Amino acid sequence: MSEQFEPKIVAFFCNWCTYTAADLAGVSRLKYAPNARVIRVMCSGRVDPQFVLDAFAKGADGVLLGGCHPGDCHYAEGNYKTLRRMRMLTRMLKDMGIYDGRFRLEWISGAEGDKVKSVINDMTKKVRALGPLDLPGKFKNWDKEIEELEAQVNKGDKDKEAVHAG
Amino acid sequence: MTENKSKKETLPRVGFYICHCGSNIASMIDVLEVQKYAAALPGVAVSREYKYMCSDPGQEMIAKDIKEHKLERLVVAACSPNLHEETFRKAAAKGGLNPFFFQMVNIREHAAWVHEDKKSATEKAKDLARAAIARVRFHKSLDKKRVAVDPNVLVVGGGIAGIHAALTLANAGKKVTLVEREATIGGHMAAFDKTFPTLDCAACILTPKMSAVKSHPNITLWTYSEVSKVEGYVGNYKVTVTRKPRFVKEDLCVGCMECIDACVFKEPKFKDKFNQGLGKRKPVYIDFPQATPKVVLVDPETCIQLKTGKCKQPCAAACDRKAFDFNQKAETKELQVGAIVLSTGFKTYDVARSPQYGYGRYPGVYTALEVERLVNASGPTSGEVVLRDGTHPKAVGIIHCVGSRDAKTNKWCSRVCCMYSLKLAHLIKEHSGAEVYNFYIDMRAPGKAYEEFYDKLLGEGVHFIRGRVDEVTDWAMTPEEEGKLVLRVEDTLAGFVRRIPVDMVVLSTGLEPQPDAQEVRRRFNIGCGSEGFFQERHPKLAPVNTFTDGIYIAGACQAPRDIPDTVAQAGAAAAEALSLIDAGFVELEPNTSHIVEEECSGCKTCVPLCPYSAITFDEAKKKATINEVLCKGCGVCAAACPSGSIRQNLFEDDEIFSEIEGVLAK
Amino acid sequence: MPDKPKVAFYWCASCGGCEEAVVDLAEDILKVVAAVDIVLWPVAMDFKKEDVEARPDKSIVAGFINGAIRTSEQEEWVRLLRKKCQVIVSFGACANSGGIPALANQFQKESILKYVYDDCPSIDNPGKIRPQTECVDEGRTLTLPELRNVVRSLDQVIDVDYYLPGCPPTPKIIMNAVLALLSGKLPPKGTVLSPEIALCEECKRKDSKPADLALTEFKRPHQVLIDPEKCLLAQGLVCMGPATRGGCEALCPGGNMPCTGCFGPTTRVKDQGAKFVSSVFSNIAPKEEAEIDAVLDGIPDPIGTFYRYGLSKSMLRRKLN
Amino acid sequence: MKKYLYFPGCSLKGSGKAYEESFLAVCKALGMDIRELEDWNCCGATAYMSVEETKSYALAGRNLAIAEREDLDVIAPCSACYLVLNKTQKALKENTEIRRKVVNALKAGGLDYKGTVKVRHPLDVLINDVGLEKISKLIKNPVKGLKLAPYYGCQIVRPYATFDDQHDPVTMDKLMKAAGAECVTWPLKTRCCGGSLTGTVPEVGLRLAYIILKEAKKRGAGAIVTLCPLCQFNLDGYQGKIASKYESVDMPVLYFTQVLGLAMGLPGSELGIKRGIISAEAVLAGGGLR
Amino acid sequence: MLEQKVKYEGDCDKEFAKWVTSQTGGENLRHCIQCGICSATCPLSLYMDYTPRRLINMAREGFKKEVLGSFTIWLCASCYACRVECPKEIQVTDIMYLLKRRAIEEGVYPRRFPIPVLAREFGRMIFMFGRVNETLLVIDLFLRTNWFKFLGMTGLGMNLMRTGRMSLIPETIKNRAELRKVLDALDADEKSKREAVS
Repeated sequence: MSEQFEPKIVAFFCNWCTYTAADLAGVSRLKYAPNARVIRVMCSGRVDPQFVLDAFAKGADGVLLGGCHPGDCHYAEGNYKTLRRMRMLTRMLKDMGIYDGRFRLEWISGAEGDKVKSVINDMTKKVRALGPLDLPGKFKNWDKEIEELEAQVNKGDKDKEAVHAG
Repeated sequence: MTENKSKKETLPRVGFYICHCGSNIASMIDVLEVQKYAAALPGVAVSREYKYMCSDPGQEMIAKDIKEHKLERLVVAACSPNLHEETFRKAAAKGGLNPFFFQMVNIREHAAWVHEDKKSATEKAKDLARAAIARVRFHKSLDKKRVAVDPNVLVVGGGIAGIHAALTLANAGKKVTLVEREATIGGHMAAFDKTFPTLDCAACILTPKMSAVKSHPNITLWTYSEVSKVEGYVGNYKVTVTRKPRFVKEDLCVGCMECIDACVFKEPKFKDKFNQGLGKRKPVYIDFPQATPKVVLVDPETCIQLKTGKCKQPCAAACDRKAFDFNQKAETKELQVGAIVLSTGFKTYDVARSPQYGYGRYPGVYTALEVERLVNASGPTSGEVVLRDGTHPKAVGIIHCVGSRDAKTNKWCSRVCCMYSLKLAHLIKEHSGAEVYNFYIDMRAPGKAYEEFYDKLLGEGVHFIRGRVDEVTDWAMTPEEEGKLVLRVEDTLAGFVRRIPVDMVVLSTGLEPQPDAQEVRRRFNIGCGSEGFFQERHPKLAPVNTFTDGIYIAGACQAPRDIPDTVAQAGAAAAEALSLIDAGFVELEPNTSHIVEEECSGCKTCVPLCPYSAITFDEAKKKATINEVLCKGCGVCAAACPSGSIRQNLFEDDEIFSEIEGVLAK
Repeated sequence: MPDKPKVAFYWCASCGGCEEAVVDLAEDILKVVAAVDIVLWPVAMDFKKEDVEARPDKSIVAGFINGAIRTSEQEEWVRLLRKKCQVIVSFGACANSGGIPALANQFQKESILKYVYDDCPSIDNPGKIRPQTECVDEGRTLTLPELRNVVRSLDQVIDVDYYLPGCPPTPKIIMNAVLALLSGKLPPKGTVLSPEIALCEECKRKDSKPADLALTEFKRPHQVLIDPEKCLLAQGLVCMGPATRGGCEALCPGGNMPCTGCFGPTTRVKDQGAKFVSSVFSNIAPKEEAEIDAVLDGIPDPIGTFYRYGLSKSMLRRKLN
Repeated sequence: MKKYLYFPGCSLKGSGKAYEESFLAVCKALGMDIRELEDWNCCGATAYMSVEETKSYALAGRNLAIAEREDLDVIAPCSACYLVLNKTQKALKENTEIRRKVVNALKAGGLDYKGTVKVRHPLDVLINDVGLEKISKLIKNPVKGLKLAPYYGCQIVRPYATFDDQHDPVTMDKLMKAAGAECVTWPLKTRCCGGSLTGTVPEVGLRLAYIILKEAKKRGAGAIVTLCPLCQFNLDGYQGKIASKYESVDMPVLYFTQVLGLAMGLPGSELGIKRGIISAEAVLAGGGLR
Repeated sequence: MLEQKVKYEGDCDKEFAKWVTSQTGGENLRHCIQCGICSATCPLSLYMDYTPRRLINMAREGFKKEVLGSFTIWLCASCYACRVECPKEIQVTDIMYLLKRRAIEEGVYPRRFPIPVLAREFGRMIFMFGRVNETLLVIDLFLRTNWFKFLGMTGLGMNLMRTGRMSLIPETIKNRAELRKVLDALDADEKSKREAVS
């Protein structure tokens, strides 16, 4: 297809700061890229690293996590717990070949509607440059290597005789 | 609408509703397309679009469908859940469905209003709808927990806002504790001479309210005190207050002030804070005659007894009530309240940040607050406009917007400085007969009778020069400038630069958040805007509410504001508190977490994570448990439980995983 | 002789430890042998593929398969056994979730071959000869199994009925499983034959764990003198116990070694590594990024540490290229 | 001790000779290791900015590129040079388009610039690197009784006031006090001297210079002390014309490095004292100096 | 002679305003609140036909003719006072620069100001020698503009001669070729740009 690749970004926003900021961006009619899909959680601390991995595994090209600024968490310290986990998760993603730009943690306060705009625009731009991640597609390709044999076994053809060393 | 024939019986029957919100949503999102799309999704029994879902007919439609189509789940795609989640939960309940079998999709704030391409915006709406429909299947029937509300109220800050809020609440029969940091209530207003635009004297209208506070049976007044800790939740706050020592027993002192006369310092020689340092006071003092409570206090910085322990203590001797106690220590008090009103006020801009205006370098330069005292009959000069060098000014320049509307200082308009500059112009002219020049950028007089006041000043012959003054200097170019303070400014209406020599310069300083606004808001767990003023819940629809239920804000701690607006807002905050208290109870969101006992291995991971100590470890069972009343539903523990044994209502793993799959699955 | 239920044991990419575990049943093994008729056990007896192929489908009651799947041969065999067995039991960590062999999923097949046949210091292969999957010798075509690019768990190749966790499964849970099978009291398909509760429950050190760890550094076993009583996490060691299914009676912590997670997560957890990270790092002390990173540096190989036995079943499955 | 590169700029080789002489003499006396930037070219000053934007950046860029090879701070005594080099530095950092153009252009000339050079003013270096303490130690004959009007001009503190206050700079005052001089407080420290306008539109430039000279005299200054060759030129060189157009001011205009040198006991001849068109002899004599 | 002061929309050129804001330094133009502090702080505004504030407003409204024809831009001594004071962080000095450049490009500037000439000579001299010799520059300047003024200046010339502050031999840099390559490269870049556009 000729048109440019539009990345799919899953965004986990905390209810009190970043989600509110996104509402504010709306009320202020700020315009930004339509690539992010926001999933609302009460606190960024609710975001389990499994959610991030699952989003990638289900086809996200990028995952954005938005919380209150350090010290401003509506639940006192939730965002620090997020920060600690996600620092480690970022390292693991790197080791697994998913590089920094695709996973992003941003502190956006309820007053920073403009930051929602700039962050989503910037991330969309960067992830677009990185190209599709498409893990579901990759999983399919990886499994091609076993399909052929599966087919044979299933139609149970016996004539192909294999001699195995050892 | 579309009936979905091909729905699996196994899936709960979902009703999907999408709102046009007039044209707000419909203009950017193809509502019909989304409605059709949703209709074809598995489990969707009903899919409808409607002009205004939040309207009564809209809600009726939902209730009716729930009954007729035996709907088991409800999804509404409209505006932000922060606006209408409650509305549709009620609609669900009306239809006989548990309100939490409902999920809202935000396609207005998060899609229609922020995108410019109809196609992609519509796609986004579809994805979000699909996710909600996938998620809502996992919803469980939940109940809101009801907790009683403590009827007592705490008001923090004893300026005009706090005073008005406290009196309003007290008159409604509520027990109020008013905590003020300074030794007296009254705030900035107590320092003003007159008030614009009516020019009635500030003291005359304020002091009756101050004494009303003191004498009101329902008000406990704690001055010279600060809130040091806040725990609990809406309706049930536990507050710790620190009361600083005055070294005078408040209950004994009657404010006769004999002690002040008796002090070893025969003459007052220390900067008098209340008079902006223009006057002097003794180590034992009272801010001003009408100070409330009318109780003296001793300043540990300057009192010989407190500094050296070597004083004859004539003050104590002079006190027949034996009120002095030089060993007084700070004490901490605790109180239980249901609601809190914050009215902590503002701070004026520090002119040292604008050296070009020569404050401190040229004695003829004053801040507006200093001039308030200077023109005040009870001020250091008894209302006579005398300069620091004892002379009387023949020409006075008033510079507006000092520390306002400037990227280098504060970007915002301080809202009151035009009007109080007009007031001071009038008072100075009246008290001294000097030529008065006002240097303004734009004249902002939008209040009732404000423009008329401006007109009055114009009539009085005050000069109005539209232009921001560049600098105040003693560099003379012409004979008449010799020995004067010269203001260089472009008269932007005339279109050329002017140099205007004056004897006195008044800096109309802007309004800023209190220096400790950040700590205070964290202590009360509320937000701040980027400029540092307290953040209201909604700029238009919830101006005195905060994001923390049960905590309300009033006055200039939320934004620069004049006295009439401050009082109005204080009333509003009091009313909000009353409506909370008189309801008698609050319903808590059921989005709390719970631990499945038979799954918990007792690893204690969750215990330290809870900021509200809602999680405890049961030493007998060797398992952790959550007190759902203390739990505020952040979900940190659910995310952290290494064996997946903690569930957060409305945010269970299954619900979120299905939402993730939902937004992505094409 | 009476027709005893037939069982098969097979091994794929594994170390043989699981076979050992069977032998470790000690005298109980005799009960088993007495009760069943073993029709395939390459490690112990000589059977040919044809023998198995010759059997009618579903004629074998249970097939116990250990080891990860990474060659075409292993795929052939397990598919064959799936045909012939009524019940397939995924036996041990490698079969369940890839185990140690699955750590190869951090590398590309080619880089592995290159190291093994070209670069490995101990190799003498001047011609840089690589084994071929097919070659003709005296008119006969000889084939070697294909090495796959992805190391898979058993259930990523064939349908599995039950899982026995562990590296290797402990005699106790093996015995319970066998008895359950023989008695015909079968749990629902897909069950993991081990408790649904994390290891701490069984750990002797449980009580010594403080509520707030507030860790400031992580140590590796060789870097500390390990206190035999105290919770290992509390000593700054990465103990996967809280995120690992119980059933082994905390053998490793009992032996003064931290749990490395071989039993895999509880069924409520989809990705053991991610979940463990979420739990343990929420509780470290620092709040500043730099300080946090300093603590994280104490874990030089996160993937190898948190996914030691489970990379095949992790949400990302393998490293992307 | 730290090493420095020295960017004289055209003026210090011409009308501002005295500045170069005194500056280098003082550096030597302070034992500073300072070397003239090799084959430097004109910075472009303010004039060129109004003809060719990118070219003037490229001009300054070439100097920066040469300096970067040495990886040393560059000292630019001339205000215009100081400003232009810093401005270029900033533009290359913040404006990708300009960076692209200029860096490519430099490449064409076989040059390369990463953007690591620090451009500094003698005041900055003397106060922050050498330090008042060390300087005070070297003051052999303080210029007692010498009353100076410290004049900073515009482009040192504006717009990039990195080392001093934009409205009320004090670094030169400190140095002069250390040298034993008395400094008048006056509000024209940073007011424009007319710059190149004095040459191009004399009727305008002269007035600006006159205002400054007059105010300095009024505040009782015996001499103006400055740090910019153009300021010095305007204030010193045009006093004749000012006398005929307004009034005679007769106010010597020294470089702060000259005063510092004298206080350190260096001979006036090495400091170009005689290069002043308005002779400073009398005033200095008053300050007990020859 | 009466001059009509009314301006019609036809008199202004919105493209010009767009162009200014598109230039480096011109970004904040539209944020001006017309407070006039730029004019107040400007040491030369008293000679300007339009104060800087008015110029800013005329520029953003697109009164190209008036703006490029004004004395104001030529009287700016780039002392940056306005830039420092502006509450909206408008880079007034740089706006003056870009207006000068445009005025020179379009050949519209008040004849009585030799600044453009000076600027051009300055450039030429740099291109030739790599450095500037003030003396030659000044002489050259006056020869091209105003003989009379030059004579008026000779007194100063003598003084400079006397104090050894004047030399008639131009200083040159060694590696002139290098400098030329750099400057030519920029011309090439410009050229390729224009072609790309057309």
